[in-house]
Amino acid sequence: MAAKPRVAIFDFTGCEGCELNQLNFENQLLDMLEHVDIVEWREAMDDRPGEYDIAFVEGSLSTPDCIKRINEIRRRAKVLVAVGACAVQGGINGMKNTQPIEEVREEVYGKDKYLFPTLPALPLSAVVKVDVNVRGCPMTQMEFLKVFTALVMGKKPVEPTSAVCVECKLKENECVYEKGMICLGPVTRGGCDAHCPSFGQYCTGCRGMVPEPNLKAMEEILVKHGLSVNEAWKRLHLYNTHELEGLKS
Amino acid sequence: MTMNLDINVEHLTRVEGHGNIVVNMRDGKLEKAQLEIVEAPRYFEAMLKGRSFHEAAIITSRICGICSLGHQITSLKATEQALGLEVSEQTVLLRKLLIHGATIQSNVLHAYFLAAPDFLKVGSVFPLVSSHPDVVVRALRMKRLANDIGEVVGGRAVHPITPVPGGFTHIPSADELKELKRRLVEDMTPDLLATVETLKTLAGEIPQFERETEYISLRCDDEYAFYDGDICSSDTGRVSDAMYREMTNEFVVSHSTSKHCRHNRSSYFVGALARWNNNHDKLCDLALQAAEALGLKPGCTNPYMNTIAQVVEAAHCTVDSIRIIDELLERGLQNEDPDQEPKRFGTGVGATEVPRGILYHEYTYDRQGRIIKANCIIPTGQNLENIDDDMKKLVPEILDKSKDEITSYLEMLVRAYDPCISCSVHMLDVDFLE
Amino acid sequence: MELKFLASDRVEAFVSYIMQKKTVYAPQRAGKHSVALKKVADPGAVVLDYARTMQSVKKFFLPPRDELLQFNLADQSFAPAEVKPLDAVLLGIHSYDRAAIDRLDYNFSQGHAERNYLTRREGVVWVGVSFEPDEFHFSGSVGIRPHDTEGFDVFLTRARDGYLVEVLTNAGRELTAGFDLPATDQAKPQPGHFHQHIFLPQAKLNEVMGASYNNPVWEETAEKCVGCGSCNIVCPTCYCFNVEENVDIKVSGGTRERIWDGCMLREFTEVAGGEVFRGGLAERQRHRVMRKFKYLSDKTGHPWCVGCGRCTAYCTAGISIVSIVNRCISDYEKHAATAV
Amino acid sequence: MKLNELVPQQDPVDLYLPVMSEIRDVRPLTDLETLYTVALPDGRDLGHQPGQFVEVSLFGVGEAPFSISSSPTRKGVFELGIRKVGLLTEKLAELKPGDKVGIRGPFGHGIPVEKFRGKDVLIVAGGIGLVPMRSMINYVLDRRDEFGRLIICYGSRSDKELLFTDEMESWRRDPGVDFHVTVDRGSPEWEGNTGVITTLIPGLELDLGKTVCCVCGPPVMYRFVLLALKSRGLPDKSIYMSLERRMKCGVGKCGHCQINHSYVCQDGPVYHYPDLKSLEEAL
Ligand SMILES: Cc1cc2nc3c(=O)[nH]c(=O)nc-3n(C[C@H](O)[C@H](O)[C@H](O)COP(=O)(O)OP(=O)(O)OC[C@H]3O[C@@H](n4cnc5c(N)ncnc54)[C@H](O)[C@@H]3O)c2cc1C
Ligand code: SF4
Ligand code: SF4
Ligand code: SF4
Repeated sequence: MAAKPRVAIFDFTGCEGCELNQLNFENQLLDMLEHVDIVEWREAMDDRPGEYDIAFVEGSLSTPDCIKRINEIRRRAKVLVAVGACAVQGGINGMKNTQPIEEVREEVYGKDKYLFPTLPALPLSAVVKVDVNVRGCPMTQMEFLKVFTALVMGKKPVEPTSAVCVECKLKENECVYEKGMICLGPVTRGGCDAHCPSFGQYCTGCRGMVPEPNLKAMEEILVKHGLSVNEAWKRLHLYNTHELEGLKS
Repeated sequence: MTMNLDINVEHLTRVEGHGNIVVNMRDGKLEKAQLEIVEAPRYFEAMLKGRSFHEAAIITSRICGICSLGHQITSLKATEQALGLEVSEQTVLLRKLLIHGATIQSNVLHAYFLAAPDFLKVGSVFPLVSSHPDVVVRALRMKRLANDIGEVVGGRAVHPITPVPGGFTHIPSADELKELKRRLVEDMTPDLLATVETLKTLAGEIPQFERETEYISLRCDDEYAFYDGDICSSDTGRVSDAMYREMTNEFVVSHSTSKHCRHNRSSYFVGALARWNNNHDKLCDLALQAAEALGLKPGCTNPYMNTIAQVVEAAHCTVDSIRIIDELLERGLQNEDPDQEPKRFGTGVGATEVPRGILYHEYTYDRQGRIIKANCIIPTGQNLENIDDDMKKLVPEILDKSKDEITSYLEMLVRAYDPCISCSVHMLDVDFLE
Repeated sequence: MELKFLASDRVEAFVSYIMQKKTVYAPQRAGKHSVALKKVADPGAVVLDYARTMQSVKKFFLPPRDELLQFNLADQSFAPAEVKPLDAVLLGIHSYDRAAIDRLDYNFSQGHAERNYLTRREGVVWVGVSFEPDEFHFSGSVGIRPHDTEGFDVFLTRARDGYLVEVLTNAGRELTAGFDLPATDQAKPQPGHFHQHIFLPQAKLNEVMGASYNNPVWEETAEKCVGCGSCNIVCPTCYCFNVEENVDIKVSGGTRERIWDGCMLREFTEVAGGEVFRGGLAERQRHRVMRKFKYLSDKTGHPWCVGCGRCTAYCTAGISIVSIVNRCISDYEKHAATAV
Repeated sequence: MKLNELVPQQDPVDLYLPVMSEIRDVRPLTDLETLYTVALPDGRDLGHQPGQFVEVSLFGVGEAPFSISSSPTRKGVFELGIRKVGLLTEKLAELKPGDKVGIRGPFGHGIPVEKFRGKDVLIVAGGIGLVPMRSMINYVLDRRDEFGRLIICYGSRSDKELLFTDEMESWRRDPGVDFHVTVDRGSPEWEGNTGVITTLIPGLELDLGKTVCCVCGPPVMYRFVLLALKSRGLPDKSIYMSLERRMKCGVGKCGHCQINHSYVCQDGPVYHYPDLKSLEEAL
C-alpha cells in the first residue's frame, strides 16, 4: 500500500476494555505506528479529522444517537472492524434485551426514566455492514494483531470458526470439566488460544458461537454436569443473547 | 472581564467514556458549570439478576475494562462475605499484588497518556513518539511491566481470569514471580525516578487552584490501604464498610446518566489525592521522596495534584509489590483449591481502593447462591458532584483568561480526576423483587 | 527372553541414569487430574502408572503447530524450517501409542515421503510400559494388548514391587548397559482385563462397516455431538492438518505453519463460495469412524484405531466410538439374521 | 503382513517448499477471472498432464490448488486461470508481470490421454471448469492427428462470464472442432443458446462406441450431466470427471480432500467414472 492507512478508533456502549487493550500493545505499539496513521481516538487524543481508511469500533449500539453515529462511521470508513464481544455480537450488554426495556429503566431511574432514551443493545452488524470481527471480551490481542497485519497487507483477515476445545487440546490443557466445572468451549469460537481454560477457568463464551452450533447437545452436556436447564441457558446467554435470539427465530 | 460565557465541550477526549463539559454565564452570573455524563446507561442490574455467584465477578468486571481488576476483587470480597467463603493468606497476597499491578498501570497510563499531553500542550501522546521518544518508550515499558503483573497473576490484564470466589483457578510459578521482581527492581524503580525528574520540569504547568473539600478513602492500621480497611473521612473519621450507604448517599441529577454522591458537605473527593491526604503516613520512603520532590504536601486541596499523587502511589506500589513477591516466594507457592462451598446465604459488602478511588459492591444471595439484590457505587460517580463544585469555584477565578484557556483549564480539571465514565453509568443500585 | 527386575524404589535412579545418555521424555503430572508427556528435568517426577496422556507421542513427530518455512516479504525469499531428529528416549509409552506410530509412519512414507515427519522420527529409543486397562481402553479388540512389546527397545511390565524389564534390541541394550538390572525368575503377570470390547474381529469389521453407511447411528450420534473436534485432536492416528501464514508485526516476514485439523470440524471440507462437502455432523462422524475402521484398513489390513479410548474419554458429550461400532455390528448381524 | 513391513522405504522429500516462479503475463478474462502465464526458474518445464494441478502460494497470504490451463505441448511456460473468490485469489488478482509466486507440483492424476488417443473427445465444461479442460482441448488441437473429433460443450451462467472468448472464436471456426456454448441467462446482446449445459447434450452428434468424455464443472452440474450422457447411451466406462475438494498439501497428507477412501489429490482430481461409483460422497 502506498500511503499509510489512516485508522480511527471509536467506542459505543461497552466497558472500553477493548480500547485499553489496544493501548496495552506496549511491545508492538511503536511498530504498529510505523504502518498506520491514527487519526481519531477520543480516549487517547484530541484531534477529529473526518477521513480514514480503517475504523476500529468497540461497544454495542444502545441509544438512537449510537445508530446515527455508526451509520456516519460506516459511510466514511473503507473497512469497518468490530472489536470485542459488545460490537461483534452484542456481548454482555445484550443480557438486558431479554427484559422489557421499560421495566429495566423504571427499576434503575424510577420516575426519572424518560431522561435517558435507550434501545436494546445491538451488535454493529445489526445496523451496518461489518467487514472484520475481532472477537473476545476483552478483544483477543493475538487476533487483533493478525487482523492488523492482514489489513496492512491489504488482505482479508481469516475468521476462526472451530471450537475453543480444539485449542485446548492442541495445548494439552486439562479440561476444566475434569475439575468438576462446566465450560462453554465446545460451542464457542476459538481464536483465543483457549485463554481461560489455560488459566484453569471455564470458557464463558465471550467469542460468540461457532457457526451452526448444536445447542441441544450443549444443553445436554451442561445438564449432565449439574446445571439445571434454566441455568444452562443462562450461562449460554451471558455474551450471546443477541445471537441466540437470532438462532431461535 | 467576560460577562457572558458559553462553553460546551462535547465528548471530552482523553477520558474513559463519554462526557460533556457545559458552562453558561449570563451577565456575570454563573448559571451552569457541570460535567454532563452522556454515556449510554448499561443496566447491569438486569444482567446480574438471578445469576450464580460464580458469575458475579465475571459480569461486574465488564462494568469497566479500565477498572476491571478493581471491580473483580471488590465483587469477590462482597460475595465471599455474603456466602462465608474463606480465602487463604496466599490468596490475599496475590490479590494485593494484582491491585498494585493495576494501580501502577492505570496511574502510569493517566499520567503519561492522558494528562501529560496537557502539560506539553499537544493533543495526544502520538506526537510525543517523535518529539520525546525516550519518554514514550519509558512509559510503555512501565505500563508493560504493570500489565505483566496482571497477566502473570491474573491471566490477563483486562478482565482477569484467575481470581474467583474463594481463591484462584491458577497461580503463577516461582520463576514467573522472580522474573517480575527482577524487572520491578531493575526497570521499574529507575523508570519511576526518571518519571519524577520529568514531572519536576513540568511542575509549573500544574494550575494553582485550591478548594477545601471532604476526602474519603479506606484506611487501615498496618499499611497504605488498598485491599483492607475502614472507610475514613477527612471530616468525620473512620466507620466500617457496612456503613457505606451512609457515606455515599446516591442521588439522580438530570444532567448525568450516572448518579451523584455526597456525605458531610455538598460533595466529597475520592482517589489518589484522598488516599494521600488520609494515609500518607503509611507510604514507603521511595513514595515519600517522590512526593517531596514533586511538592505534594499532606492536606493538599488542589485537585490538579491528583495526577502527582498517582505517580507517588505508583512508587509505593512498586516497592510493595517487591515485598509481596518476596513474601510469596519465602512462603512457597501452594496449589490451593478455591473455597466455593457456601456456608451461608446472605448479604456481603466489599470495599476496595481502585485507582480512581473507593469502590463498593454489595450483594444479597438466595439459597441457590443466586443474586437477588446488588448495589455498586463507583469512584467516578462519587467524584462527579465534587467536580461540578470545583468548576463552580474555578470559573469565576479565571474569567480574565480567554475562552480557549478557560476551556482547557476545565478539561484539565476533569482529566485530573481521571474520571472513568464507563464505570459511572453501570446503574446497579436496585433491589430486585422476585 | 530373559527378564530383569527394576524395583519401584530404583525407578528414579534408572531415569537419572538414562538421562545421562539421552534426552528423556516421559509421562509426568500436568494438572490435578492429568498426566502429559514432557521432557524430564526431575527424574522423580516421572509417572509410570497412568491411564493415558491426552496427547500421544505423535506430538513429538507431528507437532500441533509445525513450522514449514520462514519467508521474507521484502525479497520474497524463504528458508525451510529447521527439522531435527528427536534423538531421545521416549519412556513409559503404552503399546497402543507405539502401534499408532506405525500407522503414522505408513502415512508419512507412502506416496510422497515427508521429510519433516520422517526426520523427527529418527534416533528414538522406545521404552514401553504395560498398562492397566481403564473404563475407556479397548485396544485388545484391535489386537493390541497391554503387554505387547512390539516396536519397543525396552519394555517394562508392571509386577509386584517393581517392573519386569525386557531388553529387546541393540538400542535397548545400549541404553540400559551399565545400569544394574538383576535377573529375575518372576513370570510375566497376566495382562489386565479390558472393560470395553468391540464384538468382532477386524477382518470382519471392514465388511460390517462397509454395510453401515446408512445406519441410523450416525444421525443419532449427531444429535448428541457438538462438533467440537476434540475426538480428532486427541487421536494418536489422526494426522490431518491445515496450513496458516503468520506475519510478524513489522510486516517484514513470517512463517508458514501447519496446525492439526480434524474431519469433525465443519470448515474441514469448506471451499471458497461456501460449499461444504461434509456439512452434517452425521456425515462427519461417519467419516471419522469409517476412516478408523474401513477406509484405511481396507488399504492396509490394519485398523486405524488403536483402542486408546481417548476420543471417548475426552468427549464432553460422552460419545463412545466402541458403542458406535458395536451398534453397527449388532445391526449388521440382525440384518444378516433376518436376511437368511 | 505387519504394518511396518508395508511402510515403503524411500528418500523423504521437502514436500512443502515452493519453487519461486515468475509471472510472465497477466491477462484478464472477465471481471473475476484472470489468466496468468508462469515460468519456472531456469526455463524448466513443468512436465504436467492435462487435468493436473499445482499449488500456488503467496507468502503471508496462503496457498491453494489451481488447475493448469495450458497444454503440456506448449513448452517453457504454463498458464493458470484463476477466479477471484477469497483471500489468496484476491491477492493474486493484484499481481503484475515480473512478480513472484510459489509453485509446487504438478500434482494429482490428470486426464489419462492414452485412453483418449484415437477416440472422439467430448469435453463438457461448466463455468470455471473450462480452465482445466482447456489444457486437454489444446493438447488435442496440438496433436490433431492422434485424436478423432473434438466436441466441446461449454456452459456459463451468463455471456458476461464466458472465459477464453477469443479462443472460442477459433474453436468455432475450426472445422475439426464441434463447439457448443450456452448460457443460463443471456444479456440482450446474446445471440447464442440459452439454458443449462445439459440442454446441449441431446443434440450432439456422437459416435457412442468411439467417444470418450471428460466433465468438469461446479458440484451441482455432475449429476445432471451424467443423466444426460446416460440418456444418450454413453457407457460409464467412457466418462471421466474432474472433481474439486478443499485441499492444503496436494500430496495426500493433510486429509482435507478425502472422499471416502480416496484422496482427490492422489487418485484425482480426474476420476474414471466407474471408480467414482463406489465413493458415496463423491457426487
Ligand atoms: C484440484 C483443484 C483445482 C482447482 N483449479 C482451479 C482453477 O483452475 N481456477 C480457480 O480459480 N480455482 C481452482 N480451484 C479452486 C481454488 O483452489 C479455490 O478457488 C481457492 O482455493 C480459493 O482460495 P482463496 O484463498 O482465494 O479463498 P478462501 O475462501 O479465502 O479460501 C481459504 C482457503 O480455503 C481453501 N479452499 C477454499 N476453496 C477451496 C477449493 N475450492 N479447493 C481447495 N481448497 C480451497 C484453501 O486452502 C484456501 O487457502 C481448484 C481447486 C482444486 C481442488
Ligand atoms: S476446558 Fe472447555 S474449551 Fe477446553 S477442552 Fe474442556 S470443554 Fe473444551
Ligand atoms: S469430541 Fe465428541 S462432541 Fe466433540 S466432535 Fe468428537 S464426538 Fe463430537
Ligand atoms: S479413534 Fe479414538 S480410540 Fe481409536 S485411536 Fe483414535 S482416539 Fe484412540
